[in-house]
Amino acid sequence: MEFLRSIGITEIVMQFMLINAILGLSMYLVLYTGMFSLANAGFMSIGAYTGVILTQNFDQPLWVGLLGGMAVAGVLAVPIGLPVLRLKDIYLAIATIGFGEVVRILILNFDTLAGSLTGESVRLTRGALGITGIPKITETWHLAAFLVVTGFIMIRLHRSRFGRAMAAVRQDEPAAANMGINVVYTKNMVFIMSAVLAAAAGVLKAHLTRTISPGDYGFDQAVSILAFAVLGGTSTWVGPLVGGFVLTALPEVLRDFKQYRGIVNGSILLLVIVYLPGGLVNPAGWSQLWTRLRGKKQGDTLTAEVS
Amino acid sequence: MLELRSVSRLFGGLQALNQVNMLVPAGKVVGLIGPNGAGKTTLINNISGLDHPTSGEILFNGTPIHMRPPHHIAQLGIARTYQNIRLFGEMTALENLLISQHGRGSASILDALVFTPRYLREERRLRDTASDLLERFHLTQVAKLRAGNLPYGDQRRLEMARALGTQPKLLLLDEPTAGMNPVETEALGEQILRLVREDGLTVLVIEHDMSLIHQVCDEIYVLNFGQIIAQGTPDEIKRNPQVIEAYLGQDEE
Amino acid sequence: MALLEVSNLHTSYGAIKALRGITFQVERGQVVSLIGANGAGKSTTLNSISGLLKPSSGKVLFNGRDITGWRADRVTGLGLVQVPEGRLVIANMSVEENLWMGAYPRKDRAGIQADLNDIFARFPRLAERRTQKAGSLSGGEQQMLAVGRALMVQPTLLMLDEPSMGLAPLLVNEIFHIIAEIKDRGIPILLVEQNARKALQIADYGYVIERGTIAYEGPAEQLQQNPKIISAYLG
Amino acid sequence: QDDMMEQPLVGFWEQCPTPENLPETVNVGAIFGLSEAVAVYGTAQQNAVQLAVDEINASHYLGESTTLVVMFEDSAGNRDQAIAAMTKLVEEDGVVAVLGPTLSSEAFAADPVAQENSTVVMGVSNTANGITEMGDYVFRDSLPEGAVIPGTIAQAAEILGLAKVGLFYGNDDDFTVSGYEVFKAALEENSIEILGEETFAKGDVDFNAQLTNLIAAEPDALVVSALAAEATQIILQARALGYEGPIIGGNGFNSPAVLRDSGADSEGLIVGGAWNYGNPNPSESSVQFVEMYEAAYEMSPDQFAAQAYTGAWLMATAIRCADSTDRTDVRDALAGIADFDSPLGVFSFDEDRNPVHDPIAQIVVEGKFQPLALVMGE
Amino acid sequence: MNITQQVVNAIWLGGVYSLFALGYALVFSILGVLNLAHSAVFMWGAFIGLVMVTQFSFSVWLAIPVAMLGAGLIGVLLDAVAFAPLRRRNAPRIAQLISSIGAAILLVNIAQLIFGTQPERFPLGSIPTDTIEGLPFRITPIQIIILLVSVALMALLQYMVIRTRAGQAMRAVAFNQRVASLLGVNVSGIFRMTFFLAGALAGAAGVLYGLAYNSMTPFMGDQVALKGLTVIVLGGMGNIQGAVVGGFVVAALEVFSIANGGSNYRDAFVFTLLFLILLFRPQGLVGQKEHTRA
Ligand SMILES: Nc1ncnc2c1ncn2[C@@H]1O[C@H](COP(=O)(O)OP(=O)(O)OP(=O)(O)O)[C@@H](O)[C@H]1O
Ligand SMILES: Nc1ncnc2c1ncn2[C@@H]1O[C@H](COP(=O)(O)OP(=O)(O)OP(=O)(O)O)[C@@H](O)[C@H]1O
Ligand SMILES: [Mg+2]
Ligand SMILES: [Mg+2]
Repeated sequence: MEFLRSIGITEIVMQFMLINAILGLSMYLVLYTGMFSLANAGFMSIGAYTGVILTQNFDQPLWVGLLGGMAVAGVLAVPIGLPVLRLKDIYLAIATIGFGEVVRILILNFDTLAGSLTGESVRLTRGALGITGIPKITETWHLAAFLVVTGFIMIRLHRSRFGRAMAAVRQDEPAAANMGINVVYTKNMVFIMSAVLAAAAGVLKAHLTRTISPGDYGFDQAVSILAFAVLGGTSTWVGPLVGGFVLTALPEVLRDFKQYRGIVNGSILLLVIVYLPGGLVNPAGWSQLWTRLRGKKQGDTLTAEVS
Repeated sequence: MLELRSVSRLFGGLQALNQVNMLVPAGKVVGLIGPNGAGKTTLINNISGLDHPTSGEILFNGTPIHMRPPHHIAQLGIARTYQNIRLFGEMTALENLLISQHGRGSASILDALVFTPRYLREERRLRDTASDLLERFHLTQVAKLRAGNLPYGDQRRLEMARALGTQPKLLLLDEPTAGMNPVETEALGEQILRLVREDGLTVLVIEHDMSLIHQVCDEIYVLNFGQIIAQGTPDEIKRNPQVIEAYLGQDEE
Repeated sequence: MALLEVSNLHTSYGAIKALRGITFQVERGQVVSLIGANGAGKSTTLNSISGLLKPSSGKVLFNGRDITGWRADRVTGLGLVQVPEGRLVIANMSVEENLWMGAYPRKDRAGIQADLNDIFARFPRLAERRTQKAGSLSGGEQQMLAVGRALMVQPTLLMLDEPSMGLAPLLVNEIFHIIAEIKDRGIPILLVEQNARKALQIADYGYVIERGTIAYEGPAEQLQQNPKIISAYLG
Repeated sequence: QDDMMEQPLVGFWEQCPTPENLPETVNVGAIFGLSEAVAVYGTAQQNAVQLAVDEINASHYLGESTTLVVMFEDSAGNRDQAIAAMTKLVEEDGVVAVLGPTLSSEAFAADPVAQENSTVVMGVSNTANGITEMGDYVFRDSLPEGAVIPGTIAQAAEILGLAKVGLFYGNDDDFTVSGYEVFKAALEENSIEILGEETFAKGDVDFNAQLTNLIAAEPDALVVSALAAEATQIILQARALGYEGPIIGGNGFNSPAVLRDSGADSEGLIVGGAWNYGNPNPSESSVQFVEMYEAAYEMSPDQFAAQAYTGAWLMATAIRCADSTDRTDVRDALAGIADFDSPLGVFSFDEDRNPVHDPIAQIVVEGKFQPLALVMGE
Repeated sequence: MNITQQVVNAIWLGGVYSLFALGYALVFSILGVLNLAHSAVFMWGAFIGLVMVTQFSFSVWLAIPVAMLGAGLIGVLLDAVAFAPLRRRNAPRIAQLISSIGAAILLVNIAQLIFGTQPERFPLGSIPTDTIEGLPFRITPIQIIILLVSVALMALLQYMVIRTRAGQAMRAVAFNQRVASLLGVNVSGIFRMTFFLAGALAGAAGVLYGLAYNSMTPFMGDQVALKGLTVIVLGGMGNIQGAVVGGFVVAALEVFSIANGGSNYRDAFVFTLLFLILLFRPQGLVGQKEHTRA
């Protein structure tokens, strides 16, 4: 603990690390099923706003806010997922970014919009200013407990029929369908689970940072969540967890670099991904790196196979 | 068992299947041959639900299946292999076989979460079936290896085993011996015949290797430009001048 | 000196040793056939020569020149051309564009055009589909295109990896006709085939690969008579 | 050496004697956005604070042997980082007080950390409503838009006889939205008709479509709430579209860069702000600040710099008057500062720890800022 | 409402969007990877142009090719540092996306160290800014120049990719690097060339953009990154005409949603359209369906 604090990892940083680990896992679920969805930031904002409105405007306890945020995101994931998950790769990524942007703009204009519909002055999302003065009621143990439960679910998922179906869908959708797997159902279920996790992270985080505004959940946040998962590695669920930890801690640990912080941060990101393309948690990657470092030659493919 | 009634499939302007009528009786091996691009793979895609006919009907044991999604069709008991191997390459051979039994299971995520007896029983059953299949297809040695790294021959066998994992009644094989030498081809033929004899399967097989066709088929359909141009026993087909002209060519041997 | 001399070639995929000392040669004007079971290492051999894979040891001499470990495009530039296994035509280019692409190392437009017409004459099926995207061709049509494309280079040595795979009998015959014709033009061929009988019929010399090494070799007629080879590969 | 540096003009010499009980170094934190897009403001703030600190130390403002050290932390315009930086400064580094953070949205997240630790935090650029309501340790020296804009509008309405205007603002940024709300209220107050409202988004560079709409309604003036980067573009593009009337802007337009970059097109620009580089009759301390800033950084200071510079002096003064590094003593001393001579003018805190000083309303005439009141006389 | 002027606004804005999207689309089409550092190269192009004008007293018109060259070289460097090593290792494409983020962070922070954070501009008078007289709408010479340049660059690029040998090689590499190398294509060389071209396009876009809006900071790329992405998807990924069509469609939609009083929902309109287009025509407006078969 003492050591962690001395390198800049205070309790609040640790709390952010835990939250970003949850976000990393929400990304992991979709990536593991072969869906390059960047909707998580959008669902995070839906969760955050729902949760905060429940705790602030309706005086509910945090756990009600949490469940409420998760439920709303989960329900909204259905009409979004059904049309959008037919898309693949970059198309899916962009469509989901589009979803995030539309959510952002709707939250931004919610009060005006609701005001003009109801004819009364509405003050719920409070536009660009966002909601401030949210009490800080999320505690470290909430986050840790949530993460432990999530981790357990991940482990069980991988040993279940559904988890195997997820992997099959990632590798070959038509072949999976011919095995009797309902591809549409699998993808949408995972999308919902991912949305629910992202929303939970949103609620918990909102009650940590005391203020939320639509700008927090834009393109940058979506890309960061992706980076947690990919830098950590998506071959096991531990990767995104570690990725979330590392990418959150890094800028804080590097504070002493002052104006060179960004350069060091960028270089580290670049070096890690270039030398460990499979992410930080990927034994095969480390052993390859080790052989390379020892200068052992092997029958390397000269030109990559891309198909 | 399987009946196709004037099935047609149009790709833009291209008539890939044109009024195809076909009957695959239970317990038989039916062969489907024809020049490259005749529409054979398209036909199998339509039966297995990856693609849907523009018009016409496909009946399986009397039930129309041509508009059903592929996983329904799989659960009804139709399994297939692919012209280009499509294993789940990043998974082990064993996992491939576990997945193949997906439609046969019913345990939900919740069952898995709290280890219900149903989940435990089902997992045990899946694993037992998988090891049976591994044994039958001589894959026990490689059960724990990544499917994508297996030698080609093992992959072909694994794909067949995986198709059987869905516990089908009808098996569709798309060029199962592509890339095999004659000796390996004959062994595969034996295996197909065993499936029919011992497991009571019905098989529809696409092949270009006429020796296999002769070895296993009870009846053959010949497709050309999306149309059935001939139908009959292997010997009839071998002598059919239209088939020789369009497909077989003059045997030079 | 042989046109292609391969000596003691070793290649591995990570920990898997696919080639454990392959030695063989191709003489000018000859068709040499490599046969072997699935996974024996035939494709790996071709890929290690053409530069798609980097051998860990051994030597490849082409025309007396050491080309071991060269990049694939430089090897192709020497006229040592490989038609890869599988249907690797460029999906989003038309048939005609694929053929033009085959002539990439060449600069003589007129000559290219002439060869193009020649190939369309030989494969009327391709001519019919000259503007269709190659990706929507059937398997066999794609294989035809791949062979046609390789001919566009005017190769000094052609390496074919299972050119008859997935082709209808009529076309298998056609492919072997083409191979014979290419041979008649004096272009040597290194032929990898599962259709071992046909391959040995057309070849001058043959090698049998088993688990990454050469198990047998000899003039093609001789191999065709060898009872071991008959029972293992010819059926 | 006897001839110490010239005594700075900024300061509070009379009220508090030279402190005696301060340790050798007094640590103060500063959280500014020093990377990412917010760095445009944050680096100016850092420059200005450093300038003030150098002066403070050279003049032994905190006593012969006491050095003021400012620990700068980057928040990158990011809330999480602002919270982390505040926690580090307040809980780990044990600073006496904190300046910043740059953005109001960061302040809402990070200031409670200081409040909980009974540590003074002073915003030097936070203009949103409700900042100081977060607690009695939260101060700011930046005038909220509400203190600047109504005066500007009232004066402009009178001089120009405004009857109808077009309103243009960024709708996804707390600063520009606050400005918009205040503008709108002030316009209504002065019974000026709003012909049309248009919005843009952060990072937009092209405003032609919105401006075309607004100009088509033939307003007497364009009223714009934007940050500096957009402000310049809006001026240039409005002029290119043939609009020749006055443009009225808030704090965002109040920057030397806007005037420099829009050149002749800025003619007729009316700006309300807390401080202006081009102020034709500035206070002595303001002149000195500009001179020193230009000498040190080879560029002209803007309002962000002036407020940050003043903030550093205010903080030093509070420490000097408290003669203690006890955080509560410093808070009390800070709250007691009144009639402080600063580049912003004569400065006091009100009971809510908000700044009190005269805002400026100016108009660009012949490429120079002139007091609006002066032009009114003509 | 002034319709003529709004049409002119839309065309002009479309030119700007297309110009930025061209290089983006080019790299995507060859690499199949989003190069999120493209906007950083764009920013460097603008600053190189600026330095040429302010430090070396180049004329603006000479600064453009120099900036193209400089940004092109940065593109090549980017490939060498962030992309080539991953290609060699057969890394998943998503890893390349992340490495491009790392590269973007680096490029922006280095620029911040060198150029500072205050907005920079081309000196007054280095470009003609007066509106052209005698037209029923208002437009400046620089606007016309940018439009012409983007259309010309698009035509040139399109010609190159479809007609020239190098262009064919690029398409072959885009399809499958192994096959391309067997056809005699120097794959690494093609990648370098592609990155050079894309960089040069970004450089041209950067300078022209800098001239048009005359305000440059190390963060100017952020403003166009997401927009550029929208544009290339709308038009059709990895498709040169797509970038141009997409640019004009996005611009038109933006301008006309504003013209009709919807400036609050402008981006919502754009993204909703994007959404619908993706659902019904995933290949984009101009793109062709992938012809790969089961
Ligand atoms: N998705 C598609 N879009 C357009 N055309 C298609 C599509 N799928 C198949 N085709 C065309 O339909 C025809 C039949 O193709 P199919 O794959 O069924 O042939 P096949 O009989 O299996 O041939 P092979 O023996 O070579 O595998 C071909 O000409 C092919 O080009
Ligand atoms: N990319 C790869 N990664 C790992 N192992 C591989 C890879 N490619 C081939 N192998 C292994 O190397 C060995 C030789 O394979 P190769 O493809 O050369 O065989 P082949 O003789 O061409 O067989 P086929 O008739 O199936 O084409 C096989 O055991 C195969 O499993
Ligand atoms: Mg087929
Ligand atoms: Mg092979």
